[in-house]
Amino acid sequence: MSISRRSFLRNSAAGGVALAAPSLIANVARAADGPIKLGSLHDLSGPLAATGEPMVYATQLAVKEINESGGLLGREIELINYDTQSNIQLYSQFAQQLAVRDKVDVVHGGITSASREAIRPIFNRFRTMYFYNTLYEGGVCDRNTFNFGTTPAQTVEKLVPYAMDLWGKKVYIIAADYNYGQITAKWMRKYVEDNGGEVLSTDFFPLDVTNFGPSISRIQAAKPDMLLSAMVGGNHTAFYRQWVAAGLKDEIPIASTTFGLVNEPATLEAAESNGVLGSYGYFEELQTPASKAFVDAIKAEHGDKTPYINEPAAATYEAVHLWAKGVAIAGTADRMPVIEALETGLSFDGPSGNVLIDPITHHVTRNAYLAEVKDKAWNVLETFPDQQPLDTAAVCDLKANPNDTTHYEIDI
Amino acid sequence: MDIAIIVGLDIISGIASLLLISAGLAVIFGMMKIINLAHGEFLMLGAYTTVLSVSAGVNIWLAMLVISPVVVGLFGVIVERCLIQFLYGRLVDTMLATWGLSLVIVGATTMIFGNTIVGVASPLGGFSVGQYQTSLYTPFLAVMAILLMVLIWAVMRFTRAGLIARAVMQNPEMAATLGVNPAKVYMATFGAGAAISGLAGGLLAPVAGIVPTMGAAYIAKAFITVVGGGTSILWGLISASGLFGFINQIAAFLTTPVFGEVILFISAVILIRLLPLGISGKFFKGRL
Amino acid sequence: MPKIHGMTIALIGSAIAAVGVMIAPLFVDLFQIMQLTVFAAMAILALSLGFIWGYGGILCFGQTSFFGLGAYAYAVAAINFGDSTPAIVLAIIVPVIFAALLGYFIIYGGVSDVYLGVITLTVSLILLNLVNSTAGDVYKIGTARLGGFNGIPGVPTINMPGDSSYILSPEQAWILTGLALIAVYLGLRVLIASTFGRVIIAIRENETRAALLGYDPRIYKLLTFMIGGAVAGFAGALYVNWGAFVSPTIFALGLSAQIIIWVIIGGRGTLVGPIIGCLLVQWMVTEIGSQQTLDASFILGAVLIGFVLLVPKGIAPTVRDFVAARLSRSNSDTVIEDVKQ
Amino acid sequence: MSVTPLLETKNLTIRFGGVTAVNNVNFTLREQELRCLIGPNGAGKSTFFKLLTGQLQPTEGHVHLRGKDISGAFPHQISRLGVGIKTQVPNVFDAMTVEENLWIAARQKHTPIFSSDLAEAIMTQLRLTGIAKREVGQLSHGQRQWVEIGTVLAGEPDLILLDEPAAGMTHDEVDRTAELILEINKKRALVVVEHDMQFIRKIAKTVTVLHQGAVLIEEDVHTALQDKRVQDVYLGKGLAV
Repeated sequence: MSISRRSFLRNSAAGGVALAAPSLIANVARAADGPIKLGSLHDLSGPLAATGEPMVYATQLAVKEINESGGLLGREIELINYDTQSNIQLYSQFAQQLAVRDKVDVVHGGITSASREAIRPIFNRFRTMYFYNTLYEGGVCDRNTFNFGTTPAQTVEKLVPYAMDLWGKKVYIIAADYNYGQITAKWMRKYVEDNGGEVLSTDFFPLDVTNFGPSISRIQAAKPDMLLSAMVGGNHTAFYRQWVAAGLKDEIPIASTTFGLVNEPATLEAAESNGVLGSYGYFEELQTPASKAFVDAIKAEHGDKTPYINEPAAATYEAVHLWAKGVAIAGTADRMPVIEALETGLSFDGPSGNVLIDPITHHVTRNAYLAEVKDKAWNVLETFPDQQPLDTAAVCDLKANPNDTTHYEIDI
Repeated sequence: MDIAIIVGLDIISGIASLLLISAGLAVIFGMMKIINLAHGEFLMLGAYTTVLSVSAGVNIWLAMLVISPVVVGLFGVIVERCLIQFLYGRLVDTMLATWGLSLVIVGATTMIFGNTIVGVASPLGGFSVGQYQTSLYTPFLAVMAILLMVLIWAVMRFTRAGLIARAVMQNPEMAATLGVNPAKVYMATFGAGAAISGLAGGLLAPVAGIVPTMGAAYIAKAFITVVGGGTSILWGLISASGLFGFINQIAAFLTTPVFGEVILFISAVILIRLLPLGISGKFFKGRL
Repeated sequence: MPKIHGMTIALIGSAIAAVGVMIAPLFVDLFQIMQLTVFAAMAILALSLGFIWGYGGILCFGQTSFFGLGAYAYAVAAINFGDSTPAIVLAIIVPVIFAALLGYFIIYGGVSDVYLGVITLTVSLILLNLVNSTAGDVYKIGTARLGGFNGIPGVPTINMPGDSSYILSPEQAWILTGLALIAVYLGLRVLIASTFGRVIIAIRENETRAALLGYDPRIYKLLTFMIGGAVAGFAGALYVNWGAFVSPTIFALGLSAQIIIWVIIGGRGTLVGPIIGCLLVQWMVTEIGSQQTLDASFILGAVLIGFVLLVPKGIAPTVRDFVAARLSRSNSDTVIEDVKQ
Repeated sequence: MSVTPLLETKNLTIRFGGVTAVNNVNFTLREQELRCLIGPNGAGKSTFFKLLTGQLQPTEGHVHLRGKDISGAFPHQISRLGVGIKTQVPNVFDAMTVEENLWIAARQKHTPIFSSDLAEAIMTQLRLTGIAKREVGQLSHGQRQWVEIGTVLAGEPDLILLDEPAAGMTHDEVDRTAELILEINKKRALVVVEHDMQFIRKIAKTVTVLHQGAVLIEEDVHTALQDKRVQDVYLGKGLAV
């Protein structure tokens, strides 16, 4: 797998010579032959590296597969990958580098919503197609952007009623104190109330909180039947450990939309994580042939060092393949034809099942899975096929407003 | 009533964890008047040492209480010899060098062990106070914090090393004329500070999220606590941890963790404004 | 006392640099122009700390507070007014007011040294926490949603004063930012050569003596702190203008530490030093991100350690001393004068 | 009836914890008077100076300058009222040149150009012209003392406090310092703290002896130095009451 550092094809004609050059530079000067270029922007160092690493591996695998099967339109795909070092400024810098200097045909990347919002306008400005493949709060409405991760309507909607049937109606919500956590918490509340339950309280935690003692006491004081969690990141893992250490795991069970994203089932003791319910668009443990092949291929490449292969990894893999399919159908890697090809409702059978592009929202209809942690791994209990991105669909119609680029906060 | 006990326990645990995460930094700041910005990474190394020892089959208590402090203490001595000793008297340069060191440690740990690592479970169960449950590990941490304070006090008060340490704290030049070799004292101090951080890291291992970047969550709080306390190692540390831990936990319980965090910071700002040399600069001048 | 040699060199150098800024778009490609733009904005931030720390002796660990406030003030104002000119003015005024309040609180309270550092650092962490928790639609100023952790996307970039429909092209934004850097440099340079500058250096050297000579150290320090806040806020506005985006990580510990690193690597007590340090570190961080052989943090950390050990004074003073030594050997009458540390 | 004295302290007292460093001192100085202040180590001389210049705040009592109560004022305010001090440990701007040190001191009251001229004149008077461009941090202790005296003169104060001006100086330098003090005294009042009795004899008319923070005696120089109590204090004997 070659990771090219940067383009050596410097196109001198496109270097903005005139001082009064128009601010929107149409990215037309791409070489018609030579490789098709795919840019990748993920954090490979710093706190977000644990999420970024499997996404890069999945990208590399997809590119390798396409190249080994003869490339795209007879051309090879060149992967240009930058480490954004968990630093927003570097997202902007490398996004400009990919769009303006490397002149890539497409970019896959971005992990947090903040990083996506930093780079999305850059790709719009420089007319570079963009795929965002992490699960997120929903609401991005942008014809230049395709969102492959699940949104709350796809997973929370399944998780909440399932858990409430199992455990009871009184729910306590804990979530990371940023947009994803806050919006997910709103969806949790909605689905709890839709299913006749009651939310006792909602607590938000900054990402650097490490001592959860007082919050655990508050939760106990409220006496919920269950806990819904959207906690995020390495520090928040401590919540589960302190929860278990207090002996509460068997008293008040937990369902989560984020537990397991950075490998919690494997890094926690079985006793600490058994019985936690989670819902994602993909689990490494899925036993379908496509899933097994995907996991085996990554493990073959990275051996013991392979991280947990999570939904963002699968979504990235599927996104790269679907983009390639769009290019093949369009007969060119140029942006608009590929977007139009994808908007015909292309689909791809990936490790998570069938993934279908929704032309109205540029999100995907995909399977959702519900699983329970058992002995340091996920045990997939339920499959909910073909979940539509209904949350974003409530606010976004790119057919009617093709020039919309808003990130909507969905009113619930 | 039960809730009062539980909240009381939370406050004690908040204070104890501030004490533990700040103690190593306080020893180094109090004795050497330098700020070790790789302190968070020393904690992380302590946690990693415990985790790796346990997965290699070592008893968890042995790993936490012996192996972690020894390993990180030795690491501290190496760091002092190879880096810190060239920078004495240069507070800011030391901060930069130790910031660089922290990045190196995070990077090296990631390259060697990856982004995640299998943790260790809490070796103690929970217990009930009325209808509330809490972890036995919480009071255990508090006991360890108290023992650590007593240990530091006893060493400073009764041993020859402690006497020398106090002399160096008061007046390094004077101590040098009495035949004490400050270089050795500093090396030992840095090693001891690192060992304490290693111990704290080991103790946190069962209740913390263990990732290479975990140190970042602790360094700011430890830094603020130590500076808020001032240069008297023991009393400054105890008073600042007590004050900040109390305010933080009460606010977090009554309102939200965000507010708990913000109010901790605000009280630190006000405290330093009122006592520009830290608490101990005002009330415990010249004491341990 | 006038510093003829140093000031002349600074003026000539600035003039050359200004010409370089103007003609750069003819020689380098668009991406490099944009990269240079953000580097220049950051270099202005470096200058702000280089000034208050190197000359005023105020070690502020939270210079990001002013940078971030400037950035947010610009973003909010630009979204509300749809015109960048008042937004830039606000990006300077808001941090200055904040610096005045905070500076009064700290400096008139007699807080100094590492204690001052901790207060400023803590204040930046408070801002980080507060801005982070402004997700949700109730947190908006006028039409601008603060957006919490996700930040504010799509911030209008700089337009020609008086014509909000004429948006500057990337090349023009670069020329603006590059010239702004030179202007800030020269402005601070002149300020340092003035009586005010002499006095703040005197206060840095010996606060007691300055007070015993009749200078009130507090007001001078406060003014220095406020000027630093203004420059940092201005840098924040230019930074937002570059990325059209601002998020709360702008207040985080990482950036605070980086600013200090720029100044130390470049050299304290000079103005060229922080600029050099900033450009060098930024360039290095970017280069590191283009490779995946070694962990980025590892490389950056190792370089920092190497610098502290091998070039303790920083680049600019080391080069200056070297040149001065060479010159005095060849011509003992020539004196390269600069403000000494 | 009487003219307002230049400086007057009333019951001036400062305590640090249990220690009374300056105890109920009533001290009066006329315009253009030259007074020597002596006393063994720890007698409170430097602390007394710090109280006069606002570096310390009195626990009790007051300081009046030309009848104006200045107790509690900041050092820079007192300085602007015309009080200059050379401290015991030289307080100078190390990273600046001699010339710059004097210029900054003069600049507080004067225009830049006049300040340069004044600095020039003082350097000539103090024989510092040869080292005008040297950084003060690189100079010897004696030279730094001269620079500090220069900065005090450049502030053109009416009252100059000199804390051990002859300490660490060679014999010749001590003589020159004595001459200089007498020269300065033609225009300005001085209070000089010194241990060197030879030096005191050269310059003093009236001396005030401090002991354990309090005024022991205030006499003309010969009477004072022969006083039994003063000799006992200097020899370290307890004070016979």
